[in-house]
Amino acid sequence: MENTFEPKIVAYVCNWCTYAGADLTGTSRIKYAANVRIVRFPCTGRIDYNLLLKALALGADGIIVSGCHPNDCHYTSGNFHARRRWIVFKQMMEYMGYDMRRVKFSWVSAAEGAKWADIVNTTVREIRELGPAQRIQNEEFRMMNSEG
Amino acid sequence: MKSITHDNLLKLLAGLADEGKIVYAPVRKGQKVFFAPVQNMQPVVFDYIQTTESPKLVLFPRYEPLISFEYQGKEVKVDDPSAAAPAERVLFGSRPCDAMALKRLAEFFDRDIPDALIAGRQKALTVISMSCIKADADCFCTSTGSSPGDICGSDILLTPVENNGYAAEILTGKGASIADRCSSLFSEIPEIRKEQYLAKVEKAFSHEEVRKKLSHAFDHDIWNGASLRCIGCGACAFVCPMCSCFDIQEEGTAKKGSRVRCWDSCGFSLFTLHTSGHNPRHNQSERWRQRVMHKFSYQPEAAELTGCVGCGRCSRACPSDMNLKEQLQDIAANVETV
Amino acid sequence: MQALHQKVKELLESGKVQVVIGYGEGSGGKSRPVFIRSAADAAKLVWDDRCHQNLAVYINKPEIKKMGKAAIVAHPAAVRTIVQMIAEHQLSSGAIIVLAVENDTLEELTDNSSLEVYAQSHPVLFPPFVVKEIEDIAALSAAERFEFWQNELEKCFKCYACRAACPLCYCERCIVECNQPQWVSVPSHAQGNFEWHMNRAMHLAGRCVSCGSCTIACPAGIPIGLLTIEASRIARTEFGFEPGISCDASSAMSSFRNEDKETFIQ
Amino acid sequence: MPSNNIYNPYLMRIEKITDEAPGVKTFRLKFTNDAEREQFNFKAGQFGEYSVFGEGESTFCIASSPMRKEYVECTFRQAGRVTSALARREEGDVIGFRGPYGNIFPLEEWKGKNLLFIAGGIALPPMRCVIWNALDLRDWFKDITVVYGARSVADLVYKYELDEWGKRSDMRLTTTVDPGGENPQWTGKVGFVPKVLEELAPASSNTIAIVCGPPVMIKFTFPVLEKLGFTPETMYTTLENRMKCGVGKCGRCNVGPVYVCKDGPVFSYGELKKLPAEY
Amino acid sequence: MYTAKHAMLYKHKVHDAEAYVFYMDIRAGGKGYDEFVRRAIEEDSVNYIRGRVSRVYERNGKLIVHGADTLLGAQQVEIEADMVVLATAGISNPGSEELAQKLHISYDKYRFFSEAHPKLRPVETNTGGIFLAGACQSPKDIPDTVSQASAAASKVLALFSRDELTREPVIAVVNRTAPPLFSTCAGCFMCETACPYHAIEREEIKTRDGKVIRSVARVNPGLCQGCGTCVAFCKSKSIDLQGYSNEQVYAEVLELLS
Repeated sequence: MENTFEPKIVAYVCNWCTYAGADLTGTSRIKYAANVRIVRFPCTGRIDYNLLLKALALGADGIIVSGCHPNDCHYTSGNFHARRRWIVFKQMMEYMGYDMRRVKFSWVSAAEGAKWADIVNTTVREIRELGPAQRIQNEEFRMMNSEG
Repeated sequence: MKSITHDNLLKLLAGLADEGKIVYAPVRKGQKVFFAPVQNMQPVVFDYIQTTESPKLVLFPRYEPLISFEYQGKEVKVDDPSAAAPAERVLFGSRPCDAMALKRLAEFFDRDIPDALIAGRQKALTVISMSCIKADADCFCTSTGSSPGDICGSDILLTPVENNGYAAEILTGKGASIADRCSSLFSEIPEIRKEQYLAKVEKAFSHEEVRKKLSHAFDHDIWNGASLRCIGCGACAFVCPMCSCFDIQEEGTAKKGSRVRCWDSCGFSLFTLHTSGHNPRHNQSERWRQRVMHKFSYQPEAAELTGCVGCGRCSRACPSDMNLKEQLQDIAANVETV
Repeated sequence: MQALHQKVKELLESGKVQVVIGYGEGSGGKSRPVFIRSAADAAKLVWDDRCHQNLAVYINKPEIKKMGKAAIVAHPAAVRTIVQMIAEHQLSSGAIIVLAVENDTLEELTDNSSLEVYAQSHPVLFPPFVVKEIEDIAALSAAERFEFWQNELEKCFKCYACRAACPLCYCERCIVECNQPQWVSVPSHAQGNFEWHMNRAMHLAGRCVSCGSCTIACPAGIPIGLLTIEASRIARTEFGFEPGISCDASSAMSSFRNEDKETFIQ
Repeated sequence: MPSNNIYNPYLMRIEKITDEAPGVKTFRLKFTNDAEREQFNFKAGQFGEYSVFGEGESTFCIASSPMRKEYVECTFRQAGRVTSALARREEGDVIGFRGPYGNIFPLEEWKGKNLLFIAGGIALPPMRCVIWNALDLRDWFKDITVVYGARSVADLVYKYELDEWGKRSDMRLTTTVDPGGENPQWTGKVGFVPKVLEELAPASSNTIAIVCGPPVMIKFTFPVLEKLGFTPETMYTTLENRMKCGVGKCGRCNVGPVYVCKDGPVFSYGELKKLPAEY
Repeated sequence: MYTAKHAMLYKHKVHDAEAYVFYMDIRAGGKGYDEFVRRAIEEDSVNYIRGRVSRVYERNGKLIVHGADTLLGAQQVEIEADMVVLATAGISNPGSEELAQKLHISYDKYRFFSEAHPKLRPVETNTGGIFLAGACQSPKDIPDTVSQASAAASKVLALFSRDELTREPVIAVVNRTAPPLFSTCAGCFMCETACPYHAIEREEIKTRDGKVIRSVARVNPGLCQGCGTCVAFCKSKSIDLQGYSNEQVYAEVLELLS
């Protein structure tokens, strides 16, 4: 059967590395899946884990979070702080049973246009296989309000 | 007088669920007992003194949409959920105090400007209560106008008697319609004195007396002492069958969503905070006083509606052992009568 | 207990403190927090295995601060909490006299270094059932864990007793009260509850001293303490960070090491 | 309401937006449904719940006169989530409105008396409704005096109406700004409202004083009025407690036995004195 | 370069001595530098041998340097030397890492301090108000050091010559709310340690009579570079980044997914 599921993927990227890298992907005419909606931040350090939660709640099937390689941060250490946050966030989400294959973290520098395309394409392919996200369905809430 | 055996009671409930009614019954979740909709009666429990969460959620759910909306260009389309007829619900296993609380809660929402959502649910609700044969130290229903076998608010009141059976009092038309439809499950027994089976709950104070004393106790020292250990969580209000404070919030995306009513508590510091930064009830002692005064003085003064039925849930739920019964006894004993 | 009464009597009589935050006899065989203000009431204090609540939650309560200098009866977890509060600038050093109690021992701790020494030498031990719960959850598959937490959190009606009972949840305006934007959905539905508990865990990562007060406080009986315990476990294993043993301001989440593990990052 | 669901708002179209002062706007709202407009009635002192769908509801009084039935006006200062969202609306947008709620200024009872209005800052809007109402029923009353103060000249709201009121011969208007808030063109007084009031010393006999303003202004104004001979029963104010439902259910505005939204917001000083000071 | 200088000085002092320099590449970039090396070779007869040294050992009180001359077809060379000087690379000061962390400036993997931009901002660091000059940034000779120092000094003077500082508008701000709270900041100062630029300061909120009510964070707008790490870190959401505010970013996500 043909797989017609087109996942909605949100990418939270930093301005200096990955956003520039994604730009390079375009100027290098490398094609990649059109499922990604990019949100630009000054730095990965700015990316609040709540934005990841909200994106999942609002219907994203996958998330890519990407920034500068360690030591390359435009702001010295924003990505190191971000990395700590991701480590805890990822493991906490897994502890609560969430399928973290849907959330990709990566370092893509301004020179890695091809890597960006690759990450997007792999993510889209993997999430297409996983199918739509297991949303924490309020309808499934089997108590009082399940009746609507 | 009618009676029903345990097995037949389960059959009765299962039958109601099969009819398409939503049957709420006490079920165990972890260590605690909650009311939840049940399809089959297997998980229903009977050996509890009081459920953790009160059955107020059948009238006044934890959250419910008040309206839903969708932007269509510059226009907005609003849908009113009260237009749909509420589902028929049966509440089983509420205690007499709970049944009274539901009745008072419905009255509260109905006064002055009636709340159609709550009234609609009240109309479609049948309450099958269970008298208390056990009570604990936190129970004080007899001090607030209820009692372990009180009939107020119930459509059918069951009292456990010998031989795994229940004496059934059919109290209202709604109760009678169920009893009539399932008459084969009931049997006739001679009148019994149900008091002999009921738990004994000593009267701890008189709510009339407390009400009188509270009317001039606003500035009394008693509030400062008692509220010191209150940490300002909302546990008491959220388990209370009569606490009716709520918040209105928006849910959804930028284009479509709903306006939702959710439970709230007067014990939260931000409950009364003005945008200007002014907070009429700035300290926890003021908020604790508000909770007690509201239930035992303000509401009785304004609407002859005592805001407490003595179920004792708040005392059981409180993480820092604020004991409402003790506080009221304290008021009855230590606040001077003018 | 006698030593505790004696100590408290001394402290109040000498005027060194004006109030002692401790445990007293509560209703129905429970213990409850009490605030002893006169030496004559010192005997009202109790200390036994019913005394679980983390009393550090009262230290900064305005009504209690107004009473003057305080001493506090603290079990090992509460001592750690106090150390962590000092590290997070919620308490200045020497502002409170800590009466550290464990089993039959009583120590008076007044300065940062003695608090640190005590905290480091008195680990917080989980009761066996908590250890078992932790192990049980670890043994579950991802899907089972999802089911487990969905079932548990469905009981949550967002009374925020967990927040109120936690001495390290001291923000005057919690993230749930922030509505521009509304980070945490207010209704207590699955999404709202998930967001709230996730936020609580993330906020306490590397800060939770595992006192268990939140679990005790939860009226719905959700083992919510497991979430913050897990968050702190992650901080411990990943960053080697143990909260509540150093009064110096540093935290697992606001610091970093170059060699933090990043195997999951592409 | 459009249905018997008390939380279901009327849909109102923003017909006109007026910038009053920094962060302060006035909306003129029109019912999108003619039948609803026909049957809509309110009285001076009442308020409504104005809502931006997706952002929430906010409480302000109805600032227009009940005698002008074709529209409803409200004035608000941008402060929280809802007022910020309202401020972003444009003319032609649709917002929600629930109301009218609350009690009223007893204008009928005040027939034949002098009226003294004292307002501070953003508290003129609740007063504007009753001032216009009184001016529309001008022959009911004797002297009408308005004392209005704001922090600075820029913060005065309804500037165009203040001019109009100042020119009218059948009322007396005194405007004042706090010291330091004046500008070279300012012709009004300089000083805090209670002090200006003391200087004006309006006669208290057969006069009703209606005070509206920030809590601190009210706190200092009532004693001045008492000194001038006003009795608690002749002094009125409107309370502005935090509200959500507007219909006496949600519990926020509960002060003693009253719900400000349902039993208020208009209270005489005499009534207020009987309530616990939790407003 | 410095090897040429050492060899030349040596030849000037000890006229009849021989100086050998084993090299692979001569790095003598800069005005007159190549001429300087040529002078050492040609005028002062320093023997430059292109090739690596394979062995140094002692024999009869002399140091025998065994190497190859790759320009002569990898011919084996053996030199009896009285002294062998190892011309090592310039490395950073051992304390530079600690200093950089203290100053919250970035540094490279060799612990040399990084400039904000190699071409456009060569003497500035990413941290406002901290400038670089000399070998802390990379090994440097005197003219480069002097010119960089002059540049740094003029940057500082340019900074001081203005009454007001011009900044990018993207900076973090700690909220201020109505009294009695004044700010929702809880004063945990975790942002202080997280900030790469030391831009978080403590501000005491005082009553009119000078009593401190509470201590809250404040962002120094002159130092903040707008990375937003503090924003994501703040538990009570009391800091926001102008231009990338919580509300703006959330609205963006909301719009993307609705």
